This record gives sequence, structure tokens and C-alpha cells, in this order.
Amino acid sequence: MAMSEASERENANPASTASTDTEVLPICNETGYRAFRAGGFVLRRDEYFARISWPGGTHVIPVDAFLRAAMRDVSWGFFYGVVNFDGVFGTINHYGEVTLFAGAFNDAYRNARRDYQQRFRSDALMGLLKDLLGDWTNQDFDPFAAPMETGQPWGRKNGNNDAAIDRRRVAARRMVGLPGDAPLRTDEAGFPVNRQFADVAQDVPDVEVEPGFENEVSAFNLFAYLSRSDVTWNPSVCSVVGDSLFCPTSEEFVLPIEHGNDRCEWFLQLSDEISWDVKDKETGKPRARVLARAGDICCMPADIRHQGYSTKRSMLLVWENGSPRIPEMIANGTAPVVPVTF
Amino acid sequence: MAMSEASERENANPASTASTDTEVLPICNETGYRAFRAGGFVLRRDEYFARISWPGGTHVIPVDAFLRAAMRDVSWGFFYGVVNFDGVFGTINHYGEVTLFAGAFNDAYRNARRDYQQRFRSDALMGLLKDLLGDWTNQDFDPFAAPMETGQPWGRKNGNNDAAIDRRRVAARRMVGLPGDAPLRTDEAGFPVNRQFADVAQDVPDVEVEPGFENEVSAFNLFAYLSRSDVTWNPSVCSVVGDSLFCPTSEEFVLPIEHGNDRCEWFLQLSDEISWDVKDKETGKPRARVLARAGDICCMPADIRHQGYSTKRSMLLVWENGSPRIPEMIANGTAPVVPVTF
Amino acid sequence: MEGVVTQFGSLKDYRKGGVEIIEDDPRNYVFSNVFEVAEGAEPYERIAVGKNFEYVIEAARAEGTSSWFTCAHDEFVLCLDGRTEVHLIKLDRPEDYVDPESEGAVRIGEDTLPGRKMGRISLGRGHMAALPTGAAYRFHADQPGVILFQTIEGEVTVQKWASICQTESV
Amino acid sequence: MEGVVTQFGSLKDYRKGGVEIIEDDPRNYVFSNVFEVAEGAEPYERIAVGKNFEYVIEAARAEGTSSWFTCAHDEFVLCLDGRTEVHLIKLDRPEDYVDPESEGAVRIGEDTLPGRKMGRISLGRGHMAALPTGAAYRFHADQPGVILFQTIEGEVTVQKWASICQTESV
Ligand SMILES: [Fe+3]
Ligand SMILES: [Fe+3]
Repeated sequence: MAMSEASERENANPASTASTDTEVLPICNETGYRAFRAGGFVLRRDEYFARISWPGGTHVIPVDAFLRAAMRDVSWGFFYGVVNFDGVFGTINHYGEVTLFAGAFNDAYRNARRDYQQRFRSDALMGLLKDLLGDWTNQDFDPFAAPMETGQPWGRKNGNNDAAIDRRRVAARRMVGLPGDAPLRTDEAGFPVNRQFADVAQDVPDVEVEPGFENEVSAFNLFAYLSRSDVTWNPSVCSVVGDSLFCPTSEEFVLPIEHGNDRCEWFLQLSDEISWDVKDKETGKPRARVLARAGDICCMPADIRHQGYSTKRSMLLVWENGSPRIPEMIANGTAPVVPVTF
Repeated sequence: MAMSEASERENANPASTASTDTEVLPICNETGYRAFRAGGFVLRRDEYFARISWPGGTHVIPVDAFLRAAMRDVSWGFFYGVVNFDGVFGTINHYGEVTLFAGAFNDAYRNARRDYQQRFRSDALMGLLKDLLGDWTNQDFDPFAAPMETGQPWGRKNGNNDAAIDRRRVAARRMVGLPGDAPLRTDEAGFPVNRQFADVAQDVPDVEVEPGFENEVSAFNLFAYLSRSDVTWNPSVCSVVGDSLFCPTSEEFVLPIEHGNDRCEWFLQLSDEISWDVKDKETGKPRARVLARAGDICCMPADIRHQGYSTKRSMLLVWENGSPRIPEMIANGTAPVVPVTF
Repeated sequence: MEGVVTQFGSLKDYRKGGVEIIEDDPRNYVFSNVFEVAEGAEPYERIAVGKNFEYVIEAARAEGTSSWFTCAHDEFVLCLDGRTEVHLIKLDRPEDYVDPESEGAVRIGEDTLPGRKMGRISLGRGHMAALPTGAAYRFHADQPGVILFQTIEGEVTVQKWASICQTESV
Repeated sequence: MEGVVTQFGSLKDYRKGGVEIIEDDPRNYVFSNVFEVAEGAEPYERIAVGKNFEYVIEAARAEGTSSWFTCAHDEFVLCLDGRTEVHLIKLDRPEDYVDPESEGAVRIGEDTLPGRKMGRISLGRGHMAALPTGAAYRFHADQPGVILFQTIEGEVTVQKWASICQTESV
């Protein structure tokens, strides 16, 4: 559920011949919001809903859910695989290009040939979605926050919250806290301990370093680091072994998307518990429900979509393999659906 | 989308031998909420979610959605047909008895034989759901209100809002405003004009009555009456011709349930507009999307489920046939799926 | 709320929605628009726009003075556009005009009826009036308007579904 | 928030969840619990609990003093229970102990190693330390604890999926 640095780099693919036909449309007098067009898709918001239309179809998503989903899609650089905003609308990452779709992962739309999709250069669509998020997010709403931590997104245009939506996701190159690498989180840096992690120990590892090994001997309190996360459902890289990325995150309420995996994705529950709804990636049919408690580790297969529910804010270690050869394997169908058979 | 007086009467069926095995469980120390049991189903709430379990399965629903759905189910006396709280959980009305189900209208659950259902006497389940609503609704939350009109439902137990959930649905016997029948709505009676209908004319029909015809010659301003509705998605009977019930209602945001029709149900859009998602009743597969603007009239067939979206608070006339012979026809399969063929 | 505008339709200003199909037949939704129906109707032609077993909703164009109607059961009329007067007479012998066991309204071919005046109602937009059992009623509208009947299918009910309802996906 | 309790697991106190099947095979989820795995493990037996191509997450029971390990690439260790000391030595000639092209940790059968002391880290619950390329490392825990390795599959990696993973729906 995290992205690799590699995929971020691949978002800018100057050789791509995919569409760059995106457009910021005028402000609606009644609501104060702009509309946005990407090829045949037009996106509008009103007081309660995002309204999406394309040649032959329309769709409505409550705007709180839409903004939370769009925020992740942007923050993750379109992410691995499929980001279902809901059962109808979403994006597919092709690593440098991205497909915007309606009904592509919905049996009924596909069987009736009512699904619609268009492929864009990632940088073009990313620019449009960032403009959209900036325009559609009012001053009281933080799409990264849990519902008990933010105001409501409803109503007519009412200010902006650029500080919330422009948060930079930190990615460690080797490990958080190493000299020159991603910094620790502190009160001073604007990362207070979250209310739901008030009891998490803030002690630091006892490190004795011999002179000359300051860049090698290093440790940090990962749980304290996660207790200071100011966002939910937004993995960030904390330690790196080759393409093996530990991407822990803090989770509260509902994962704002149904993530359609294109590869195996591992979850190690570090604290508290999350329930996962697992549905078939292609059809959306329920397949399983996973309850993960502290210490549980499991894999999401490559042919499912998943959505998580966490009442108590919890710490989840998302473990990804960011190898650039995996998109090729996915493309030619040789990527495994499950990581281990036994 | 409304209920008949008949079905309300039928909710008390002393001859029923269906289960009355319901139980109010103790208060959870951590959250302050009670749990509730109906046969094999156990329902718990926490800070964010309603958590439902049954032999062989569990399910999670965000508690705002759950309370809004439960409120309609209770207010409508289990209603006509199927009340889907979401794609998994809900109730089926058998008029005197009611089935609580998980997965019964979900292809994947049924095909895997993971669906579960139990049948109760309506009065027993109604009592339990009323207790549940009373316990789970905090003081700031009104499950009948639109999101911009109410506080949030989240968090631990925090007071009650019995005034909101005990609102009595008014049903006219002949017509609103006739002497002795359902009264008009006024400021004094606690029904101010809703903010979203501030521009609706409050004029009254000019009525000249000859002496002796005071009980016959009568008219009222239906639009003004609806502009003073203090609830959303809650039809109430305004005029009656035999079993023909005009059940207008004011709608804002999202219909909190997917209503699975057991008979044809007509919608006349009186003001503004509503988008309807229409899915197959049995499988949940999308079938159509209906956009209804002022003056549009259409029928929801008997084999679908529908959910509506209204940005601007709108006036919808739900037209029902409350004939007691229809449940029989449904039971023996002779009720028509569409009301007119042409 | 500042600047709130509630959109009611009218003969002169309505915007019809419609059924967008994923996998279905638009006919299943019997979708029409009462203003469009009234626009193309003769004055006081009572065209069914909704039907549920024997019960119907009829839409009519109110324009000029109608003939008298009566009915063996209650009916209700809702004004959706314009201003319509309702004149009510308590018939001395309603059974001379309508079978007491019958359903639906009947049109009376006479201009003057034996009975007592019950009253007169002037309906504006959104106003609803009772048309009680045993009364005769007729309408007058100076300007074209739209009224709707809650009643039962009868001899005055015009059904022309194929010409008023949506048959293709929008 | 008043009375908030963050639930971390431990050897002595963990509650395992599981996979509830609608239509699937529980094996697809490779579901285990690291405390349960460590509970049944020999001290410092490095049991794979996650595998993604060549990469693994290994769980180990920290108890007493381990042998020395080294590795031709970075590894990281995360302490999930108890308190574990990490001792680090910069090997004079790491290639004597591990093929520089190889993957995964190797266990060293010697107690005293030629090299310079780099440092010592005492890890509590939730603490993560780097195990840098070219270093030898070993652990000591007075009381049983649980540690986790982010590494690559190698000769020390124990795979016994069938005995640690859920195979039936809960
Ligand atoms: Fe994911
Ligand atoms: Fe309905």
C-alpha cells in the first residue's frame, strides 16, 4: 500500500505518447468550485458530491470520500496497481502513464460494455488532480485526517487548506534517523504525539557509538515515530533493503480507497487492530475478511482489492517490493498471485 | 419508499411463531455503549463503527451510515420489502415478521453459501432496534438530519438524543389539514422553514366554504408543508385514495439505505433534482442511473434496489400502493415487476 | 441560506432528466415529465403519468374552464403550475351521474347541475385540494397551468404511455 | 485522550486475529503471528514470516546471547518485545565470512572476530536499528523477547510456512 521511489521517478516519462488533454474549467457561480476535464471525463463538485461524467455515463461520490481517495492517489503518485475511489471510478497505474476509468472493475458495467477508460501521461493527470484537490478542499477539511480530527468538507467554496494537502511524504533512503536521511519527528518540527497514541513510550534506544561509526551505528524508536504521524492511511518509507521497503503508517477510520493490488502486498500489524474487507480485484465480489491484531502478519494477494477499518488509531507496517522488474512481470503475466505456496 | 398504515398494524402479529429471542447486552466499559443480540446476530458499536457478527461471519459499517439506516428501518416499521443497510446487512419485511440477514442479497455470499438469516417477530426485533438506536445515538447526532444540519456520531458514549429519534411520523387518514386529520406544520408547532427552502412561498390557498361543508372543502399548501419538514428521506402519508398513498418527503444528501423493492414504487420529483443509483435487487449489480428533475415522474420496478443523491434539499413525492393483497401477490409471485407495459 | 433557489418546474420552464442505462430497458421506469405531458395535452385531458394497479396519477393542462367531473370516491388535486380555481357543488343525486360502485372520475356533459354550492378554492403552485366523494367539481384557469390528480383509473383516464415515456437510454 | 491504551503484542500477551473466508483459500493470505512464531522457536532461529520474491521478514525469539551474524548488504532489526542488545563489529575482512555478492545473513561459528568495535545498541519495544553492510552483529537478551529482521532470504532463513500459517477459515 506504499509506493516506491522508483515509481515516483517513473511518473515523469517524457517518451510517453499518452494523452495530455486535461483542462481546468471555469468556476461555477453557484457553488464557487471549478470543474476539471481529463479527456472525456468531466469532474464537478457541489455542496455534497463529486459528480463525474464521461461519454455515456455519470457517477456520484460523496465528496468527503472522493477527496480522501484523491488525496491518497495524488500523495502516492498513482500508487501500485488500481486505486478504486469506489466500486465504479478510479485509476490504474502503468508507471509513467495512468488510466482513468469508470466501471472497468465492475462486472455489470463491463458485461454491458458500459465501462469507459482513457490513458494519460501521469504528469498531466497528476497536475490536474493536484489543482482539483486544491480547489475542492475547504479550509476546515483535512483529507488526510481521521473524521474525529477534522471539520466537514460540505458546502460551497470556503477557503483552502493547502497546508494539509501539500504535506510532503517523507521517504527514507536507508533508514529514518541516519545522518542526512529522513529526520525524526519532534514537537518542534510540528509532529506532536497523536491523541490516540498518548500512551506510546517516547524513549530512545540507548546507542553507544565508537568514533568513526556515527553514520553506521544508528537506531530510532519507530513506534514513537509513528505515534507522531499527522496523517492516516499514508505509508511512507522508513527503512530500505534493496527494493524491500518498510512503509509503516498510522490508520484510523476507513482506508479511503479500495486498493486493487497488482502485486503481493504484506501487512504487519504493529499495534491495535484492523479489519480488512477483501474483494476480487476484477469483479468486486467479496472473498474474505481479515482481522489483524498486533503481531499478525499476512499478505494481500495480487488479484484482490482491499479496504481496511481501524477504530483505535493503529500502527501498520506495509511491506512493499518496489523492484522495477515487477511492472514488467505484471505486464507479461509472470508476477505471482501469492508470494508463498505451501 | 413509504409504508402503509396497514403494514404498521401488521407489525404486531400475535399469532406469529417466529423468534422473539432478542437481548440487550451489558455496557462495554471502554466505549460506554451496550451491545445487542438478535438470535445469532450480535451488534456492537465503537467510536467509529457498527460491528455485526453471526455464526460464521462478521461485518463492519461506519456508524453514521448504520444509524441513519437503522433510523429509517425503525421509523418505517421495517418498510416494504428489503432494507439494505449496505451491500451485506439488512432486513426483509414479511409484514408481521422480519428477517435479519447478512449476505442474502449479495451474489458472492450466496454462491459461497456464506449468507445467514434469521426470522423474528416484528415487534420483538423492533423493540431491540429502538433500544439500540436510543443507546448508540449521542447527543450531538441526529440520524434523520442531513450532514450539514447535525453534529458527528463518532466517539464514546456521550449523552442521548431521544427527541430526534422519537419523532413521530405523521400519517394523514384522508388529507393533511382536514379537520381532525394530520395538522399543518407551523413555526409554533416546532416546524420552521428549512434553510434550504427559505425561498418557498408560504401562501395558503384561498378557500371559500359554504356553511356545512367545512369538513369537505379543504386545501393546503403542500410545498410549504414540505418546506417545514425537519427530517430527510422519511416519507409520510399526506393524502389517501383507498390504498393509494401520496407520501411526500424532503431529501438531502444520500438515502441512507439501498431500498430493495418488493413492489413497484413511484417517484414524482416535486422540486430540484435527485440522482438514483439502481441495482439489481438480488445480486446488487448496477442496472441504471435515473436523473429526476422537477416534474419528472418514474417508477422503480419491483426487482431492483435504489439509492438516491440530492445535493440541494428537494421535495419528492413517493407514491405507494398499500393494498394488503400485494404482500400475498408478492408471496405467490403474481405481483407485477413493472406497473405498465407499452 | 443565502441565495437558495428551489427549482420548481413549470410549463414554460422545465428541464427533463432521464434514465441512463447500464443494463436494463428504459421502459421499465415509465419515465415522463408532467410539464411536457401537459404541454402537449388538450385542456383538462386527464393523462395518466403514473399507474399502480387500479390507482393512477393523472396530469392535466389547466386552461380556461373545464367541464364538470364527479367521482364515487375521494380524489385530490395538486396544482404544479399557474393558478387554478376549483368550484365544488354537492350533487343532490350523485348516483344520477356516477355509479356509486364505480372507480375513477366521470365527465358530466351538462353545464348547470342540481345541487348546493359547497365552495370555491383558488389553488396556487404547490397547493392541494380535496375533491370529496359525491361532489361535482370543475376548474377554471385564466392562464395555462398544470394540475395533477390522485385518483383511480376510470373513463376519463387517457393512457398513451408509448408517446409520453422514455424508450431509449439518454 | 483519556484512558487511551495502545495494544502492542508480546510473547506473554498476544491475541491472534485471522482470515474469515467468504470464497477463497486462507493459504493465500500467508497469515501468521510473530509472537506465536517466536514462542515456538529456538533462540535466534530466524523464521521467515513474510516473503516477497527474494526479500524476507524474519521473526526471532531473542533469548540469551546469539552467535555472530554478518551480511553482504544492509539489514534492519526491529524489537517487538523485551529488551535486546545489539553488538556491532566492523570486520577487518568481511569477505572471509560472507561472499560479497551473496544475499541474506550468514551465521558465524566463531566467538571472537577480527575487527573494530563499532558500538552497542540497547533496543526496547518499537526500536529499530541498522545492521550495516560489512558489520558483524550479535544479540543479547536477559529475558525472552521478539525481534524482526528486514533482510533477504539466505542460509539462516528458516521457512516452515505450513506449520506457522493459517490453513482453515476461522
Ligand atoms: Fe494496499
Ligand atoms: Fe424506496
